[in-house]
Amino acid sequence: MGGTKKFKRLIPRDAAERLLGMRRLTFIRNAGGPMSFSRSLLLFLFLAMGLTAPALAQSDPEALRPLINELAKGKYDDTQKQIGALVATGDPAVAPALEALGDGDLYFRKSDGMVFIASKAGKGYALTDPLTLESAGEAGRRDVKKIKVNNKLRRVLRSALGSLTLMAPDPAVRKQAAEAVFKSRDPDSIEALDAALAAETDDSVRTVMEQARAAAVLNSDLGDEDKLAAVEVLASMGTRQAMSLLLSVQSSLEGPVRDATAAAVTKIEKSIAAWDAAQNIWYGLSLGSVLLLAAIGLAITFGVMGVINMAHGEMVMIGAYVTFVVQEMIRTSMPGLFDYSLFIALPLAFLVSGAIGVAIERGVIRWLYGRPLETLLATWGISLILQQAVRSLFGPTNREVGNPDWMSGAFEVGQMTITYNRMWIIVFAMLVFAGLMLVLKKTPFGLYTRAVTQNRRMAASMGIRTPWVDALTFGLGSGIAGIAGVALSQIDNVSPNLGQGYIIDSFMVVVFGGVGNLWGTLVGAMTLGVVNKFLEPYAGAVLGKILVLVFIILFIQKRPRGLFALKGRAVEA
Amino acid sequence: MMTSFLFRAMDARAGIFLAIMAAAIVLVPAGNLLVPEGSPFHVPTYAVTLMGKYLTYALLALAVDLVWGFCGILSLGHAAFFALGGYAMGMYLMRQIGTRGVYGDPILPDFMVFLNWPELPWYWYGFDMFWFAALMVVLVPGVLAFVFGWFAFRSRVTGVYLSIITQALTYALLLAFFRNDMGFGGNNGLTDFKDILGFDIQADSTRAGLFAASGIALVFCYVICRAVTRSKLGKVLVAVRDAESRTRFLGYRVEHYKLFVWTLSAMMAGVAGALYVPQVGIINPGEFAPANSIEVVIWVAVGGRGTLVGAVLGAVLVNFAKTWFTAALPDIWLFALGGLFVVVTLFLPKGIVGTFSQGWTALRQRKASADYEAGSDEPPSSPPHAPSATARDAEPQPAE
Amino acid sequence: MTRATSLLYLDGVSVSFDGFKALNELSLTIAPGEMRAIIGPNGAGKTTMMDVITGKTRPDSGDVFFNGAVDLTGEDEASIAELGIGRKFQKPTVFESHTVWDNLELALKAPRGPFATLFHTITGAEKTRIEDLLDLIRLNDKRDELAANLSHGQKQWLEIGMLLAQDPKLLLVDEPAAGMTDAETAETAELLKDIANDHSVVVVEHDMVFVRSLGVKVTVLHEGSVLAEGSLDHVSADERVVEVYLGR
Amino acid sequence: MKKTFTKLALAGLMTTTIAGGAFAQEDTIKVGILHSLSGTMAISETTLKDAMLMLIEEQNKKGGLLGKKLEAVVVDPASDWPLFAEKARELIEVNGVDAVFGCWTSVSRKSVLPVFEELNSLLFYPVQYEGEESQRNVFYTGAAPNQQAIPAVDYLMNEEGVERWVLAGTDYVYPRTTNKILEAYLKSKGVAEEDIMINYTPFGHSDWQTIVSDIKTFGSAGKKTAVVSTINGDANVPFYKELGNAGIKAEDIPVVAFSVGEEELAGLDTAPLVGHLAAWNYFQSADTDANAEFIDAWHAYIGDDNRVTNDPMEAHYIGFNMWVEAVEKAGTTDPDAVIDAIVGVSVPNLTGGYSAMMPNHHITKPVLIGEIQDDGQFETVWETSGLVVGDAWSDYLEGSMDLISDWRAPLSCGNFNTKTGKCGGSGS
Repeated sequence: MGGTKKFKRLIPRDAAERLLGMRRLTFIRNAGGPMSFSRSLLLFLFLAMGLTAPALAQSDPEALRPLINELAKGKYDDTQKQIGALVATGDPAVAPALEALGDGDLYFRKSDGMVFIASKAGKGYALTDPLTLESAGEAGRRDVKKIKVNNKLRRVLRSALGSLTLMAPDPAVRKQAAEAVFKSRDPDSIEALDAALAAETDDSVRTVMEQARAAAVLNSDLGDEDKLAAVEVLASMGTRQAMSLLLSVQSSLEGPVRDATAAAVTKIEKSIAAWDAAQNIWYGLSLGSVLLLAAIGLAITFGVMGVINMAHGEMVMIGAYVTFVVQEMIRTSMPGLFDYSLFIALPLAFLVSGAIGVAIERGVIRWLYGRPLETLLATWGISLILQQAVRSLFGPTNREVGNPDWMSGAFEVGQMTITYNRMWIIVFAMLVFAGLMLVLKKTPFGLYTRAVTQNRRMAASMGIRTPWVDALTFGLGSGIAGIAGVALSQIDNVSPNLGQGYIIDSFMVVVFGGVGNLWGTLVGAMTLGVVNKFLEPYAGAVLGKILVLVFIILFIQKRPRGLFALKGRAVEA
Repeated sequence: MMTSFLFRAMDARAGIFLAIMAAAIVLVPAGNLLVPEGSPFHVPTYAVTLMGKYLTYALLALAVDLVWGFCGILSLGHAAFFALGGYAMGMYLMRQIGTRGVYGDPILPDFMVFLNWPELPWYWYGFDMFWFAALMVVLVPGVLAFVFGWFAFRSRVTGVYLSIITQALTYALLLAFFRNDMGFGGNNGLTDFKDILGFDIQADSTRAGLFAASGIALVFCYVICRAVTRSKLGKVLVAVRDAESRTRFLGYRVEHYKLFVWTLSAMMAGVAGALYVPQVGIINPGEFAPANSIEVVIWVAVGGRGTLVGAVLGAVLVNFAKTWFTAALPDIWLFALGGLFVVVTLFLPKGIVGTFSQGWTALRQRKASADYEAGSDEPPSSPPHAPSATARDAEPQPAE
Repeated sequence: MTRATSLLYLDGVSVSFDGFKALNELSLTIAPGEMRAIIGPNGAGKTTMMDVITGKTRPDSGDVFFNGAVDLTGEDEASIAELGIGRKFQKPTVFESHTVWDNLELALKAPRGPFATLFHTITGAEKTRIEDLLDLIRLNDKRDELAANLSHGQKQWLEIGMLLAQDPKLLLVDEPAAGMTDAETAETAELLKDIANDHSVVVVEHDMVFVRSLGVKVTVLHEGSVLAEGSLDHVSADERVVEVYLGR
Repeated sequence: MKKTFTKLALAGLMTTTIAGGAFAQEDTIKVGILHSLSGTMAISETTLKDAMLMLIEEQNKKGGLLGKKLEAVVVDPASDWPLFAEKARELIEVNGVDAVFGCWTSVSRKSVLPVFEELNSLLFYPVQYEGEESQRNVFYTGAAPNQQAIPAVDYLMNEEGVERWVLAGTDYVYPRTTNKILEAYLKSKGVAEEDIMINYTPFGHSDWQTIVSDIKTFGSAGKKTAVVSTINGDANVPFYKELGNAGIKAEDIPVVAFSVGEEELAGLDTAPLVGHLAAWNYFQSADTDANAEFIDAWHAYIGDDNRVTNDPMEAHYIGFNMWVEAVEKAGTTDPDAVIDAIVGVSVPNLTGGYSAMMPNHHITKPVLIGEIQDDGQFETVWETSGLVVGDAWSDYLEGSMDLISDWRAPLSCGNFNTKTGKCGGSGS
């Protein structure tokens, strides 16, 4: 419910209720449930308007009905006028209908043109009267038709809300309102902003309001003096948004204001350029951590065990599908857990991929030790089988894996935008790496693994069950790949081809870093990520990637055993 | 000198192979062109083209077997040389279209016309002449292989490191050829060919001719490979495969040997690609896909590494299985193909030819040792370490 | 002895791997026609020294000259081998999937270029030479056997045979007696002495009995440099040597 | 030995299939389905295979065609372009099919073209494509650029007031051509060079951080900016995920896509994407009886009520019905007769109108612009008032503006040059 979400963020429930506490209106009580909050919001909107409106008409539902039913007619331009007419009545009773319109829940009945709020019920819709909010029976899927909204109408609603919530008690709401005004740059809201600024106590909100005011001033026909001050405010903002605004008004300005604008733009451009480099490093680290996640399981199965594991990508894919299954179950049975879905998926993905890894090792790979090239052949076959199995089981199309709320959205650091999912993936990659190092260096299992891979015969004669260590090590590598799949499902397709996209990059990373060295994998992944991201703006995505590959080829000439190679006699023993 | 050089190539196995090939080269086109349709001996054009394609794959597999089976260089990038040869031929075929393209431009290929290329890029010059294109078919892959090999072998990049940078090579070329700015038709590649050397490319006789040409090329390259591998140079290659530094300490410049066989192999792959393109009617960057190169290695492994005939057999069998499965079991054929690879590795580790000839030798030796008195402790089997010795080269070092 | 008259001349050679000094200012001189035994505990730098001489490892500092004039530090393995330095590894390394005959044929002194070998046809003289070598290393009846099927001692001999086939001026022999029976060890010692008649030989060995049976000058290596030099009796009287060998 | 074995096996395989075909031909009409069921394109094409099987099944329920049952022959060209040509040949020569429905990518179509020409069979191609082609044996039931791209740009210009354009695409021929056409079109509408940014990415590109941030930067120049996306299939999911997370809202910088349909959105949480646009000739949300029936039948056939329908499926629906009608009209499945009969055939489409096969082997279609909804569907926000005729040769490209295509006698030419009055392109 995109629309609802957007409105929800603007004003939290308690604030609205506090505001509305004094006036108890019937429709709010009737509405009840989760919807009531956005209704209250709209009510607030109309109350605010009521302060200036000549009269707040008392609602007579039937008097409004013709206006509401008008919405069923005409095109978007007509709808816009009809909304204007409804707002002009100043009657809070139209709020639910408008809100439903924004959410795309407003329908009209084809037989008589009556407008209803509709929600899906079975094969048809449950209808609600938009004015009385009483149930109005049901309708078949074909009996009603949706009243459409488009981007333009959504914009109209957004900016209207912006200038009207500037006096809300919650500072966060006021801030968002000011940001909305900044985007709409509506000169008519200067007055409201001045009033709000006079009453404002929170400094951070005040700053935003001043910026919003500056934006509105530049768009108005106020004098040069006001505009010069506005340019200054925007220049000190230093953001891309400010620059965008300045550029857009530049052509309509004259004289000293125009010069000041130009100077401000240059200044902002400079500060942005510096931030761009930081942003590139961030992108590089983020790409690097994706590469690291994809490659780290391979660093074990291939790097440590020497199995040329072409089925590695499929382990990643299986992890992603585990996430899908977990989310699907959560969606159907306990939607409240959705935000925790990834935490539930992580151990499961590890177990499922790990178990498949152990099965592959026991069933196939253990017969092939000492013949690494034949593991290439067999695991290639296995990867074909796994791909097709997933295709047969889940279908060939993409499956939806959603981002939990804490993985969605972005925040700003200076002029850098940092998206939450990328940030968590970097953190996660580091945790996985640290965890793996810990397991290999500090646990008995890790000790056994190192012992077996270094000298199998000696380890066996010391009583280590080498077959089990092999199986578990392979399982560990596969399980880690599964965990990576959970993370990658957040940024990429979940389809049977998921693994194919990462397998080559993974091998490049492991080999570039130096086979058998986990630190090499870490440094390799990060280096390739950053190099790629620095090349991309100049060379373009395609050429950038080619250059990275050429770089790897040349680098291997210089260091034939990767970045972190062992030196000395042991290497060629 | 040359005769003795070629004469060395012959033995019973080679004889059988050459006889079969000769029969195929004569009978298949004859069955297609001379035997009337409807007769049980008629070979449909579809089958001729299909088998022609298999033969080019077989030639590619042969090239891979030469470097991998005999010199221990596991190339996961041979499809790149194949595709380059294919592109060289494709460029010739494009130039032959002339005014018959949809825009009727006498010089520019169609894709250049609608992407507004003002004129033919310089690297397309000369490809209107067959001899030039034919030269490029071997020269371009050859030079690329030479340069790549010269750096890689001199720096002593070996084992998986070499394999992975060959993947990087083909992957980089894949991305490069996908770029429309390169002037090779981007993703669509080169297609809609009309004729080759003046013959209509769709005519049955041309197809039969291309089949025969593929067969002859395969025979020719097979004989070269035999001659090379059975010469002293071939012995040095195997020595390099089994104990590279020993060979070096004997005074052989290993990198020169590798470079020689690597370049030769790349040129053969180029020829294979050039014969492939007119038969399938298209060349596009998909041929550079890293997975393709891996598949070629699998053909060789299935047929039997280091046996030459095995590479040919593996390529034909796997591709035949693919053709069959994709039609007979379209929804689940990957299970069948994947299963085949797993089963072959587990139960026929030396590939089909390797296993058979091993069985044959073992049988003969058992008979022989029964004739003598059983005195030796060692069973007369073939060396247990021979394959693993080479595999060891590719084995990565364990963690510190 | 000066550099000019030496066959092999090492002066101040140092090699380190990741901070570990494998060779530390090592100086050593071998005269033409000399046979020298080199002993030393594990990690003394014996194999690294061989690696430096044969071009496998580049020294961090120091000079290595062959025949008094040829700077070996600038050459690679193949050209050093062509100069006339042959090397036998610690672990017998022969071409396992070749026959004994082919192993020797490959080692035989002949043009080493790819095109030379491509068109090479074996000559009568070469055949005779291989026959002789087969007799020398007592593998005549195994000539068509794959090298992989030889016993450990036979592989050691085959490798020595391959060394001789190269017709080198200097042979570097790394632990030739390792893993041999007593009888084989004695035979090997005889073989080496024969060889020393017309080649210079450097033998690295652990087995004191074997070294004693060679009866030549001994150099003791320790921690990458020369600890003592002289006859076996002389060095085994040296206290430091005793400490190095027994003290740990 | 091995060679003979192969030959025997091959011959065996072929004789059985040929014999089988010949035998079966007595009472069935065979229809080939040439869609990738494995490899990278399986993600899109498998659905089309299922849709075709459903259409054939339904036709058989109605009594088949010319009194015979239809029989589907499915093969898997495995996203391997040369294999498409081989499989097409196999379908026609070995299985003896009378028409083939298939291909998705342009390169697969280009690969099979010569085969259909040589063996004189029929191909129905259901996907929107770059145009610049008209072949006697091929029927293009997807959109040509003038049936998708240009109306979409018009919409953005007129309704959203867009002045600055990002043309982002995957680097292959469809985006290249479409962007070329759009660039020419935009310039003809007075858009300045510096207000157009063109960006290409490789197939399956998954790291969109830089490009999304470039779009943001480009969009902050003070003019209303929109993105025209010809990003291909798989790469869209990470692109939209990045877009959603970076907070690029449709109200600020709308993205209009030509390759994103219901099927692609099925892999996404669309809540952050509400309002971004797509241009197609069909949306599942189309409110007509025919569409409701089609969706119900599809759900019943596939056994999953959550499966979506999309534009290429409708194209197959139209193409298949056209073929059926043309065969009935001609009274035979003979390709020449069908090619003659099919031009002018008009069948209902799923958006409430009729689509007709034009002489250039393209069809008439309505153009719909839809906004993404939070349930993964599109809502039509604009549509052409009438039907748009697919134009094989773009009017905005230099080489092709003089070309027309008309496969009816007496012209019978796919690239007739109106200036020179000759068939065979613009050259001499």
